Amino acid sequence: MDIWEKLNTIDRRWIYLLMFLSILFPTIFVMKFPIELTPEAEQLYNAVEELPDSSVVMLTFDYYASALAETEPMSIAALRHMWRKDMKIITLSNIPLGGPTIAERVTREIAKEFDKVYGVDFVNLGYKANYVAVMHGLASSIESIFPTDYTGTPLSELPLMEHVKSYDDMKFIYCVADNATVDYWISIVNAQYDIPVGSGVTAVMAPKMYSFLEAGQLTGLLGGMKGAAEYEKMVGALGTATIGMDAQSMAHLLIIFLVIVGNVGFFMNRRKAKDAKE
Amino acid sequence: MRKDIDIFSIVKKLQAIRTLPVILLTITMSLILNSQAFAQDFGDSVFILPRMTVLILLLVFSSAVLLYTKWAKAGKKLFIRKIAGVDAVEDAVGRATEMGKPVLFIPGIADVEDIETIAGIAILGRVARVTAQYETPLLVPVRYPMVLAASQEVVEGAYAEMGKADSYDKDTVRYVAGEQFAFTATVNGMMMRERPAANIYMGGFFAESLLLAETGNAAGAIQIAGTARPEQLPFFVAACDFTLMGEELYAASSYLSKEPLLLGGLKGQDFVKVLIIIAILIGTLLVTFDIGDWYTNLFDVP
Amino acid sequence: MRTTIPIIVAFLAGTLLIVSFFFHPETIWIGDAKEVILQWMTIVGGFALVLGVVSIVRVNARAVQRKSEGWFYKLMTVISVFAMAIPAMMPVTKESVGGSIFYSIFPDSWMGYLGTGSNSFYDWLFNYVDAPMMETMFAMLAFYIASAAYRAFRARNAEATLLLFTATLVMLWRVPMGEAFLRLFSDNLPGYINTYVMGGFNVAVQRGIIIGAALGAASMSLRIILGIERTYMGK
Amino acid sequence: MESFSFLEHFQIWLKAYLILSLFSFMYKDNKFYKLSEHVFAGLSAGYYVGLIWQTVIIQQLVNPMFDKGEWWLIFPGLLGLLMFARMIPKWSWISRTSLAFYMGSTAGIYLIQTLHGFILPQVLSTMVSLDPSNGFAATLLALIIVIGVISTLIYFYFSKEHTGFMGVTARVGIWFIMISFGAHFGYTVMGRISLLIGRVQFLVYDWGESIRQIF
Repeated sequence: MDIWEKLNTIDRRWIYLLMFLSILFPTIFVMKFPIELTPEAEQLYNAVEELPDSSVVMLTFDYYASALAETEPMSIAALRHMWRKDMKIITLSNIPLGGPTIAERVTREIAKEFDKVYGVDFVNLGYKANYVAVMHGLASSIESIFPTDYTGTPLSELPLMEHVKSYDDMKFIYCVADNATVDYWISIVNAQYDIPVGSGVTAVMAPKMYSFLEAGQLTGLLGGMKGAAEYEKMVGALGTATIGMDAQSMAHLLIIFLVIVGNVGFFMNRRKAKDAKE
Repeated sequence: MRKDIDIFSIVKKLQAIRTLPVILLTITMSLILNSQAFAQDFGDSVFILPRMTVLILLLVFSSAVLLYTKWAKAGKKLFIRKIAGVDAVEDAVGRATEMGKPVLFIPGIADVEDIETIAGIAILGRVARVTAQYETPLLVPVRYPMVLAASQEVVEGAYAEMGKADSYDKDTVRYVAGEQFAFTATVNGMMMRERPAANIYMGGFFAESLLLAETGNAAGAIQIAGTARPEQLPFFVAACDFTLMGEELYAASSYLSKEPLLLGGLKGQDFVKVLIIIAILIGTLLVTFDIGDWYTNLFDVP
Repeated sequence: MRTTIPIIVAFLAGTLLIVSFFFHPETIWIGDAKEVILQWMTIVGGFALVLGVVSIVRVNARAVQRKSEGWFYKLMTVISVFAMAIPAMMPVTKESVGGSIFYSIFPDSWMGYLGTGSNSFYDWLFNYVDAPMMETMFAMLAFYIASAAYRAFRARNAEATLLLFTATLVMLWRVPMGEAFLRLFSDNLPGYINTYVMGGFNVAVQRGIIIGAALGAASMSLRIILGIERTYMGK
Repeated sequence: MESFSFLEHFQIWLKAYLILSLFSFMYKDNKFYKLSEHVFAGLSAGYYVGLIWQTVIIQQLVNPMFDKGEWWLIFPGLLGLLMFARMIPKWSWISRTSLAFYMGSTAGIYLIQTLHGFILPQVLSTMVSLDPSNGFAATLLALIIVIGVISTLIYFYFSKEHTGFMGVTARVGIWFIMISFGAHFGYTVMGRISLLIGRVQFLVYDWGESIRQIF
């Protein structure tokens, strides 16, 4: 067996090891490459930027703990951007596992930076099962779906909720998601209740989102860690997404290298098989 | 051939008691007419008029499906082209039988609220018939209790239909964890330990698609996947032997059953597809010559 | 009887939801039907969970009883189910269902640790045992995607070559280092990839699949409502 | 960095153990993986029990019924209870009614959602202007979209064999599909790797810090 044949049947565990090393290395030795902006990220940034100061927006935490690396930096950057414009933020989650807890932790952390007060500047509605029902229900009355906030305080005791009763009182829905709930925000809430929806999604979902973006059903899009890094750059507050981009570069190069090696091996073998036939 | 009970045959039976539909109709009508809003102001305040397009589309679509179904019932032959991945399902089960190894079937990891899951469960019914016939062990891990209930019905029904009710194991379909990755971890373990010869994934899949398919590949199983989620298709295509893409998933259960009644739905779908293509072409032409506002407005439904 | 009633139920539920779409919820009751049915679905689905738990406990407990291979692990599963579920189901305050009886037996200091709120035992298990495992399983995809790419991206024929070529191009474009590399060929290349590949080819195909799959789903739904497709009833 | 408390050390080490035990599966199936896997399965099933109990049974059924007097919720409650008939083989057919309710409702929601939420807007946005006066770039993009959508749809046309004109169009369709899948795969690589970066960052920064403090 020559080297090319060996390469073709290489034990996949070697690939796993290479992958691990290619990420470990840049995590220990940080480099920093420049980050370029994409128009769809700018569109989202501008949509938020163009809203009047102190308008009410909804920020969803529709993601599981498993996608934190991509989505959490988006939420953090979005919170910083919105509070810099002194907006009132309502958060909720359509994901039972993690979503509401993450919302609680992240909003309170960032609120400290901006001296924002719970109940006045932001409210965390938490989670309620059956997101289709939740999305329809919020159109008529928030209180009917969420009688209390995440911690159990009745909405009537929260000053912010006094003049926020339904979608009509909100200007924008900023949906950070790692799953199909964002499709429903678009196909139900945007389609039936006519409120702009912008979203930050994991990289795997982004390509599908482009078709909603083109159709004007979606206002702006962040795709994966790169999207998060772009938003961090626009907001001007660097976070873990920006740091992660180095490791990202290394890993992409590794995969491209693997694809090239795989193909060279494939052609060498095929040529050899042809030679043998003749 | 199964007994034909659908909503039409039920209605037909009910007609024997002719009064019943009349009563139902009267009650409904009087309820609607008595509602104040209706009496005061018929029209836009009650009925959402701009949604008329959806109603038209719904009627066209339903009539196409029903018409083809009627023809199919009447014995008209309906041609459906071969779908490679679907044929592979039967082959894969056959291979597992020869090797004396189990077949692993996952009806997606979405709940029954997702229509893809129902498509997956329908395919499971066809697969279970084959495994029942050859007494090939079948493993069906599911992630939601509702899917558990429905899948159990399907598999039990299939075994009963093949006259193998005795060899049906109640734990063929089993609930495995609630969480996506806990489910994946368990199924991955299952693949490495029980070594199924064929892995069939049909339904709604998310990020675990590649985790499952790569592990299955490492374990050396034949793999056939089907999902309507465009975002997961590339991974199944890369790691599985056959992949049913999008619509093919929905077509598969009709195709596998070869029942004319179900094929009618498929034909109706194709008919509407042609209408859609024509609608797009007309729309593009009108928009290009800048005279299409009235036309595009029809499609812009609130 | 055994199929007739379910078919009528499915038909009524489905039709009601369709009809309700066309009516204003504010002015006529039928427009509101959607929300009622959705709430009902949630409740019915909630009960079904018991079936799931029974299934998981039965499968594992049977293995433990028989002391079959790996019974210890199965036992751990059963213990984990209860460790997570039981404290979570206990009443959180004296006002909640059964709370007055519960806290007359057990000390009030347990309140914070029970239920599903933050600081509860349930929450801790989730945050420090469940969540890290989720994240880790998800992260394993990075390894698997690399090995899948290595195996699948071979220029076997025209289609495979297209797949491999676009994938490589997009991978380069998505990281700063690769983007700089692409600019060596043309300053506009990254923009072209974004516009034509992502916004053109990708959008077109996604759209085609979305429309096609939507038709498939619609036809499946119609068949269910009409009782033509009823495999889920074991028929 | 401030020093960790005992609990924090414990949590970090527990996390690190779980990460490594799951990763070890990639080398080979082993005891550590098996243990984590089984605990994981149990916990997540238990998680749902707690969640559904609190957010559905208590909040949406029991409380409204007893506190607000919404007695009609007894109907979905009964429908839910019917599910349990499954546990008695002789009566298990009764549970089909609940299943049918669930399936029928799902179908009703989907029929409208697919027609209204997916098909109409997607068809609408495919009607793009091919007028060359919009500039070369815009026209090219519009052409790609129109041809791509139609050829993909034709690829999924089942009523005719893929021969002749149909064959050519379906072939164009599959090329489009492959380009799109490639793009998608390439794009997703980034997401998957960022998750691993998150884990490695934890191992290097948090666990590393904990090790440094202890030793």
